[in-house]
Amino acid sequence: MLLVPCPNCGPRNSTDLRYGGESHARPDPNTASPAEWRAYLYLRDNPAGWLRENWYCASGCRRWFSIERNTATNEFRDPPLPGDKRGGAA
Amino acid sequence: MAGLAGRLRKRPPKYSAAALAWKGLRGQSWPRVWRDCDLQRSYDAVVIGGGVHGLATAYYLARNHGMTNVAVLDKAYLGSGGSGRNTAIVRSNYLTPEGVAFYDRSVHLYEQMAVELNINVMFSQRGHLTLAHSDSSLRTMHWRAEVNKLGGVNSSVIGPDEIKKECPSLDTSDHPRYPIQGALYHPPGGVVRHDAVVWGYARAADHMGVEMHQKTEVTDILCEGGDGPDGKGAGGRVTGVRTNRGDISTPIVINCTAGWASLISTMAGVRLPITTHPLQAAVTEPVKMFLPTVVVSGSLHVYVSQTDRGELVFGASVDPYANYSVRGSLEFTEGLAGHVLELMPGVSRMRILRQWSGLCDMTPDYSPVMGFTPVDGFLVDVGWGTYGFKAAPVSGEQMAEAAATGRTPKLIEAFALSRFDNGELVGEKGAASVGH
Amino acid sequence: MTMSRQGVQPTEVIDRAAKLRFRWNGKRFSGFEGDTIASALAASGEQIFSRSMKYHRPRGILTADYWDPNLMVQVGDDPNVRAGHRLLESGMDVRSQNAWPSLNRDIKAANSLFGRFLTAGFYYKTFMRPQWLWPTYERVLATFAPGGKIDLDTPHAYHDKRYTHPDVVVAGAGPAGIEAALAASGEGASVLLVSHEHAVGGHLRYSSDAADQAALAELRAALDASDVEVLTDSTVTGRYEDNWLGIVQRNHPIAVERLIKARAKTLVAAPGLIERPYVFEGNDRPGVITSGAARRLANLWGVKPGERAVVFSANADGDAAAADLERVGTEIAAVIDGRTGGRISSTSGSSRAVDAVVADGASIDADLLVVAAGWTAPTSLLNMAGDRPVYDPAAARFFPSDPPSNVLATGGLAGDADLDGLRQHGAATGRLAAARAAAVRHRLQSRTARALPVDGDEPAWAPDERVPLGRDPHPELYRADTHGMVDMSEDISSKDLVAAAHEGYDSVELAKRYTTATMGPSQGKLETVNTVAAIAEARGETISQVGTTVWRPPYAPLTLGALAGRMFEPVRVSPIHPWHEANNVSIIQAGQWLRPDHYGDPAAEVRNVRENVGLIDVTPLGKLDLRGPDVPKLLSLLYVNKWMKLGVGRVRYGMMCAEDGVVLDDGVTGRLGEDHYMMSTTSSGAGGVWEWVENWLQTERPDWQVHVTPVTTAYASINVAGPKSRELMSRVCEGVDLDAEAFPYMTVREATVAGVAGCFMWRIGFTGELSFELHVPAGHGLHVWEALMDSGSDLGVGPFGLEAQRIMRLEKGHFIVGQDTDGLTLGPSTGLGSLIKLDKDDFAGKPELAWAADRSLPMVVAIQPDDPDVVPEEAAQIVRGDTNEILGRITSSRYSPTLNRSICLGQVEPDLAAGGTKVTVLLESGERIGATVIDHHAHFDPAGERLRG
Amino acid sequence: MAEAASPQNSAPQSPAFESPVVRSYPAMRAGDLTLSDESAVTKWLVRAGADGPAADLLGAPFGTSRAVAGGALVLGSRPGEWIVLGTAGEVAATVADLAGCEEQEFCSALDWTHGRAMFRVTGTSAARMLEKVCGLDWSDHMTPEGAVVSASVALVTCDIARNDRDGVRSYLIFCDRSFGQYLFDALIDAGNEFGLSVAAASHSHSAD
Repeated sequence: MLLVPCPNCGPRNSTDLRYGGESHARPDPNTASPAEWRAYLYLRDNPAGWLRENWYCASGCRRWFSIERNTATNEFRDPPLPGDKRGGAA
Repeated sequence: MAGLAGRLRKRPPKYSAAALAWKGLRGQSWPRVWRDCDLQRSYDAVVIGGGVHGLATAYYLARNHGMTNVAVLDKAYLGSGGSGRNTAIVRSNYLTPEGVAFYDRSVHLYEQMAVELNINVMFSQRGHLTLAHSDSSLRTMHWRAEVNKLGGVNSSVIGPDEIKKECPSLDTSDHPRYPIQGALYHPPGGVVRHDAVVWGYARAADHMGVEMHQKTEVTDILCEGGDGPDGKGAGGRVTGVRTNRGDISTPIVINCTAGWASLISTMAGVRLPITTHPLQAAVTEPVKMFLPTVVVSGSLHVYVSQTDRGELVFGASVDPYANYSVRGSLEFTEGLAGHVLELMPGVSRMRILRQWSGLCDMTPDYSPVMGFTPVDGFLVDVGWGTYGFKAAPVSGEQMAEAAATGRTPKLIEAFALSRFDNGELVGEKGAASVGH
Repeated sequence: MTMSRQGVQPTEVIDRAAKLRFRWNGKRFSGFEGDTIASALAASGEQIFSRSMKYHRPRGILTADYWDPNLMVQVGDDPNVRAGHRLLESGMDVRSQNAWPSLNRDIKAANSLFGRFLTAGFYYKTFMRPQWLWPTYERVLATFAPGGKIDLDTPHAYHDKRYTHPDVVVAGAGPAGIEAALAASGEGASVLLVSHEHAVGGHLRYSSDAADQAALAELRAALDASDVEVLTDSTVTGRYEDNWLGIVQRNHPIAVERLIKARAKTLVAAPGLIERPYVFEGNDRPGVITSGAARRLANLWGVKPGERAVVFSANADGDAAAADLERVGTEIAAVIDGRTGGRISSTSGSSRAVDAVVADGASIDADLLVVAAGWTAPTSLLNMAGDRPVYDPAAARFFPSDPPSNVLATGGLAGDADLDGLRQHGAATGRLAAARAAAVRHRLQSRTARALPVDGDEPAWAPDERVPLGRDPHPELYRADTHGMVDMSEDISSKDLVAAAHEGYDSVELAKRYTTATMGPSQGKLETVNTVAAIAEARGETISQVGTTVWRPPYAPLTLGALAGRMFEPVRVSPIHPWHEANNVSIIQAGQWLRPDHYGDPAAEVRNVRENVGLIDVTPLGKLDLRGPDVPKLLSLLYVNKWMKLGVGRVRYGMMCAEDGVVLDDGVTGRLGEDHYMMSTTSSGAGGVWEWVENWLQTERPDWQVHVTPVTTAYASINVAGPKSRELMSRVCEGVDLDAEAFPYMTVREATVAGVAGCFMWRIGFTGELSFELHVPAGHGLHVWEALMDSGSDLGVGPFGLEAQRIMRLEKGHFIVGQDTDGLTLGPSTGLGSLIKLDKDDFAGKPELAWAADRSLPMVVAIQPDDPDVVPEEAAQIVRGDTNEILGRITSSRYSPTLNRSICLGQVEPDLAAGGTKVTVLLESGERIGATVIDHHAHFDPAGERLRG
Repeated sequence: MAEAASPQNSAPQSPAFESPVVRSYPAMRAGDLTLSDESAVTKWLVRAGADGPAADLLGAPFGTSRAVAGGALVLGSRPGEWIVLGTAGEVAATVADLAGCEEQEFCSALDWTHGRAMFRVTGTSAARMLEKVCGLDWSDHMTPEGAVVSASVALVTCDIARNDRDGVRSYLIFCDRSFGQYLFDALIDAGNEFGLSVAAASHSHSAD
């Protein structure tokens, strides 16, 4: 069970939160071209590494927050618990 | 096939009971199932990913289109990805006409596979039950059944009594929190020995001259003329691939990877509508056979079947957050067990022996991305979410046709990457989210 | 061999005064308290415990512990029980699993004659033709499935779960593990010590050495005096991210099993070593046992393993086994020393004999062959933490390489030493674990809002200054050229592995998949090293080059019952639920909600609403309390229509679309006060819309002043519907003029109802009748409902359920999001395109909805079958004439008791959407019927006079 | 705020408050652990800036609680959110004090009495009992007396406040009213192991 560092509550079990996916800016709805808008809707960088993403602390403080996580190791940029820097394919 | 004979290498011994007995008596050993080849500097086509999709694509390139100067590259061993980690369920009871036609072709190819590939893939068409626990999911089952019938697929909605007949171990009473109200019954659905499919395609492709290269990792895709850096991106064309074993020049690169689809496509400057999530599975210790059909419950997020070895094999829905690490989680097995016991209270003493997970490339409309891209010569067969294994034969067949003819076959028109530019998504969401 | 019970042993764990009777394959047996099933049977002279999976060869005791592949039995309705571990209980009904008709005469044993044809993977090479015969072949193959039987009537008995957050968890209670636990506890850490065995002590338990026994007594005394929480017959089954651990406790007093989920700050892995078998021809015959088995049998249960033994010894445990055997009266025919080149090549002799054939071909008569050939290091927990163990040829086993620094290995897993050395390393590991746990605790406390404030800086991450354990030299005793069994539970011999490698399945993963070696119950704990060695030999490589497979959770098999635990199934009910239950309601489950579907006759309920007045409990209707000056801006942003000019006391319908233009939810929102609104959502959408609102406010418009509070069940919601509803309301309502002019359609008022202040009344309704939607403070909901029922009896007031409401909303042509729309239905497809105000500066989904205006989209339309008595199924497809071309589908369908005809909503291609269009509906029966699209959604009262009434 | 300041729903003329817990429980063997249904206690939800004038007045930052002079108990349930509970009078007094903040910042208050069920579990083994239904760390250093936290309890999202009684561990547990009966039964099941008994509502709410 991954510990997600909620900026308000502190580290919480990932099941207490809702995953919000990649953070990306919303284009201006009045000027966006179809290509730009649909890139915003559908296309993702989906890197195997550091990713800025959104979480919603659903069972806790009910605040949305954005944080960087390494999708290969599940390490959070916000310093993780010491000693747990290893992740990956076990 | 006669016209192909010229290109065939000396045929290795066929598999058969007689051959087994003969070799058994004489203590002979079997030859290598596929050759160990040196990596050439150039191929007519390079397939990235040595899983069922990549191997099937290579096989059909050789068999249907006579393209045998083809290399399949895998960064690990053949079948090391989703091909060996899935729960081997095959079905065609999808929701949309295009989905039904596509997967029906796949089931048809699976039915011929053992004979065509001369290896027993143990396709067990034991029937497939998708349970409904609410009137809304029952409505979706009826919807699927009607579309299936119109597509010529054997599929119908049955009630609790018939369900009990097909699968006595299910609790069809009204005691559970979410009683079983009905099910979509799909007799042709079943399970396959997934590794045998991998080995069968590899062996057959090898016999026709295709080269399988394991431990060969693609580190870049070489392009020219594109609007991005290094000639990558829209408007450009593929010239080759760079690997940990050197560069290869080729006019055609087919991305048949799962889990790494985004990363490989980025090498050609193509951005995909994909996020990668692990899908977990688990297997129990064996017990004597008691579960005759494949059972799926969308509302309870679980699917289960019993192998010929007597093990129960389980899967669920993908992990909630994007992730490239293939570790199992405890909460997965907890949720799984709870849901299985709601369906079959009698198995509470069975023991989970092993859990594992594989990577799934999820798309917004629960449908694959197949065919051409803005980069000439770079084709994708990706975005297979949790349903890639069952589609492997038809995907290979169709992708081979696209690569060999330069035209998009009718069967995969609906799955083109361009649908995300014009906002015309496929309507599988309703059914595919119900899982396997 | 013949095993038998001997005189009392100083180390034995049985209570010879407590005799336990049980059955084995129907026959009466007995053993003592403290026996395992296997030790009791062995003491009674039983030799054969199972038949092997493929060849059905007779199998006896091999390791006499949890991992013994030959001791899987059925106990009552419990399959695959480890007879080498499960303690004997009085009255147990124990049966062998993989034999027919009996253990001693097994028909399938004939398979062994065909062994040469049943090489690994043989089934891939045959049964392809004729195809139609495969199902039959499959049924036959399936009868070879090993394992026990499940009883489908087995109830899911009480299993329990518990969370815990200790500083240190120690997995393994041998001398090193115990010392680690004691040392960590001594440093002030909270410690959980988990012993896989029935008692702590590890290998000391079955050592007859006096010093070992003294040490064991000392360690146990120290544990008793400490604060360490000790779990026995429990296993750390998995290590997951951030040291999340699964621990199964098999001996809990109130539960069959208890799954403990521990968030350990540091984990100490001290599982000890597992003795691995020795591969040679006939190594799976009853009478060939490991040195550990010999010592456990002799010292824990006082069982003499055989009369005349050959001992193959490549390490001190082998030597100790020889000594223990002599003590219990087994004659030692020979000790073959593996350290000085001695080898066993095969066994010979009749069934009871296992004569050992040594390297030079000489044969030594014996009825027992004890082998001490080396160890498997169960690195599973380290694997799960991301570590890749490394093979050391000098020590002939794998060792941890680089686990994360909050997972520490000690004991045999980490290296070799004498008892004092192991204890010292364990203690040092415990101190290190405690120091690092303190740093983690400091971090957790300093970052957690509610926690006790911590002062001072976070302690530095303690460096690992432990003196590493040594590695005793051990001969590499592998052989691939014999037909010796490498995997006894799968019947895989070294020959099978060599053949697989030659066929090209030459990576350890491919060979494992092809042969199924290491896939059995112990998941390779006995087999992995020998498997890798065979492949290495076939490839002419070293074991290090071949590498090993990844050990996945669980460490030991885990029952589904334990994983499921007590099942939590939250149920939501309205305050009026007790009334429904007392009035023969038929309940329907809507997500977590239990709701009235009907009270016997939905059609009658419909007629009563149309003619008199009815009450429906719509409490699950989503309600959000919105406060603040910027609420109108929020509404304009989330709904497709306009909201800036909604007056106080007014109510408006709104539709929400997602950013891709797909219909998300709908409902009415009313303005209760200057800066106070209440938004209603669909019942199923309540949670999602709340998050949607919070998401926009928090991430896109953080500067707006709006407070959102979910008040769905702060109010009991009652819709009072029917021509006589105004009359009924007038009898219970104070402080509101109910007259149509004073309180018109689509307005809201605050009122006191049946003495309850603070109720809100909306003049709206899904049914199309004059109706008042009441929102009553929940603590008085039942009171108000009953008051309405009482005061309306002369008006014919009655309850109606969801089914009646579904019929009436369909009569009115109101679509239901998610039923009449789907995951691709864009706003304009609902027929409410005129609602979408593209001249607003911004709102969710605006661009897609703008482009959608130029696209030809499927449309939601009202449809009436030409034959009024035919009610198409919901999901019936709309097709082109006699073809199979799909042009749409029926999404809602009912028989209308008001119109006495069938009525539908459906989605159709745009060119079929015009009123009067004839369509063909394909029924599930296969019959095709004619139907007509009508030119508005409402089948009944299209002008809406009744609801304005 | 004027509208808010009069706790209308708990007005005296109203009929008796109906609790979400409708089943009756036979007297159980008095164990170390007691569970009581306190749902009728008046509860208001206050919203304001996390560090504005209202926050200063309430003096219970997120994660903490405070018994105010008026007698009400204030729980810092979320950043910028407070639950105020007590008798109708006590709560009204505290809420009224906030009226002054309205000119200085955007704040609001609403009566949540009917929206939330509230239970109290008291006893030395209360933490062990919670360990069976909730994944939080209930040790004194992570959840000390006065701590306030939200988490899933038996799969229902709850607000929980540690509010010891005479030095004995005690927790207030709030959930959506519609889950009340389910959660009450789930807590009883979790407590059986420790000899839980159902006690009459004490309607007491604040630490001494």
